[in-house]
Amino acid sequence: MEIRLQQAPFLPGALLDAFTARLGGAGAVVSFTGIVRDEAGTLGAMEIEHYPGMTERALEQIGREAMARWTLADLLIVHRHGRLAPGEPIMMVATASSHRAAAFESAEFLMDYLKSRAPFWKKEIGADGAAWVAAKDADEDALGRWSSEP
Amino acid sequence: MEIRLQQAPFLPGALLDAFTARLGGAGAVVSFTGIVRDEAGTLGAMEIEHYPGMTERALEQIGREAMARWTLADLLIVHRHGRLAPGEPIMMVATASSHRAAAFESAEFLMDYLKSRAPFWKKEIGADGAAWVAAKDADEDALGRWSSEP
Amino acid sequence: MIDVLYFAWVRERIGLPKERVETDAATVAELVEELKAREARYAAAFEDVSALRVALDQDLADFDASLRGVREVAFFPPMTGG
Amino acid sequence: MIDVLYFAWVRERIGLPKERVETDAATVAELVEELKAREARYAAAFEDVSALRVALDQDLADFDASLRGVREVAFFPPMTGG
Repeated sequence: MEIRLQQAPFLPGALLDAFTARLGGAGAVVSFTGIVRDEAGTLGAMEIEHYPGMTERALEQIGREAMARWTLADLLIVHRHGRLAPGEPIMMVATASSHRAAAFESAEFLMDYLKSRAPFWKKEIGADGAAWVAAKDADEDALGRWSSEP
Repeated sequence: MEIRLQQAPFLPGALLDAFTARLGGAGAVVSFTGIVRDEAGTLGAMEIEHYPGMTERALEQIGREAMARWTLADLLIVHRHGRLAPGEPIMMVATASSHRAAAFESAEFLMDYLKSRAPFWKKEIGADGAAWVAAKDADEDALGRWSSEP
Repeated sequence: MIDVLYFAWVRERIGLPKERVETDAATVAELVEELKAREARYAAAFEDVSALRVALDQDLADFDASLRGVREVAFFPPMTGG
Repeated sequence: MIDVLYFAWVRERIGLPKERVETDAATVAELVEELKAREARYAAAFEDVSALRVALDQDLADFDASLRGVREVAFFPPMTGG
């Protein structure tokens, strides 16, 4: 299990190849990458605030919970903070298992928990000012599906 | 939509970075990579036979079906044939969407259809001889969840 | 005349990947009966058609499908891609 | 004495990221009432606690949780990671 909290940009594919190269016999690798969107073309930057100390604890807890729920060969969580430009990767997760269902489910689990339980807050900085991104009810609701054992 | 059928090895992460770089505003990218397993340490090689002509048609159909069912910015399917060594990637899919649920679901859909509807047959070549990999009922069953509209 | 293709263990059991077949079979099932009557290796390959899949002109089909207008029939085990 | 941390728009509304607070509050809710009574900017930040989350010593907690033994309280809006 590898967890990275960083300001620096990263290349998801380069991390995916490194993650895959060190796996033993796992046959299924799933990755998710979140990218700073700018559909309207008006976003100047995204600023990601976090809670130093609690963030690392939360990422570790979420990772350990996924390792406990599914039979995984390995998992990776990378999350940035600070100022990001449109089109840059914000975060990624990767999971590896012998079974594709376990790899997919655990990656979705990591994403649902990162969205609503890891102490990050996004602020969009545009030409007309800045605004905090509101949490979505759908993201909170998504956690419900993990309340029973898989 | 990009579809590749090839004998040559490939690096999933390199393809993922190229796929991500050419996306416009999509915020969510999911990838799945299938790797030649060798849990027992006895596998010499995996030989993948396919049905030239039908394979390309099937991959195109499966890709177009995913693009029709979900709002995707792009998708990628890569599948190898011929002789593969343990640890080598067999295939990958990548999907990109504004919404992570669409990216995850469409990647799972592509995998379920590739497993049971694309004309590939795997043969494991070991020290003691060769054996065709049997299709799993679970893979056939997995298709059932896509029988209604998402 | 119809092209008949075999893949994976069906190809190995019959001993060839492809052949041209002169047939008046109206359906896949009738073609299978004709092939089984030929030689033991065909009878062995088609012994349990529930373990086989068939494609007509490169689209998956059923064993009771009509062969009218079909140019290429392929027999193979369930696919194991991905 | 307890460390109180604010994040995102809670930090902006109150105007500081962290402060040490002398309090006898037994619960988070009592601490919130004390803070609201201080100044308008606190009253504004804590106007609707249903829009806020609280962590005690870096673990998520409820507003009726006890502050006994707690050294660090953090208030923030719902998280938007990932």
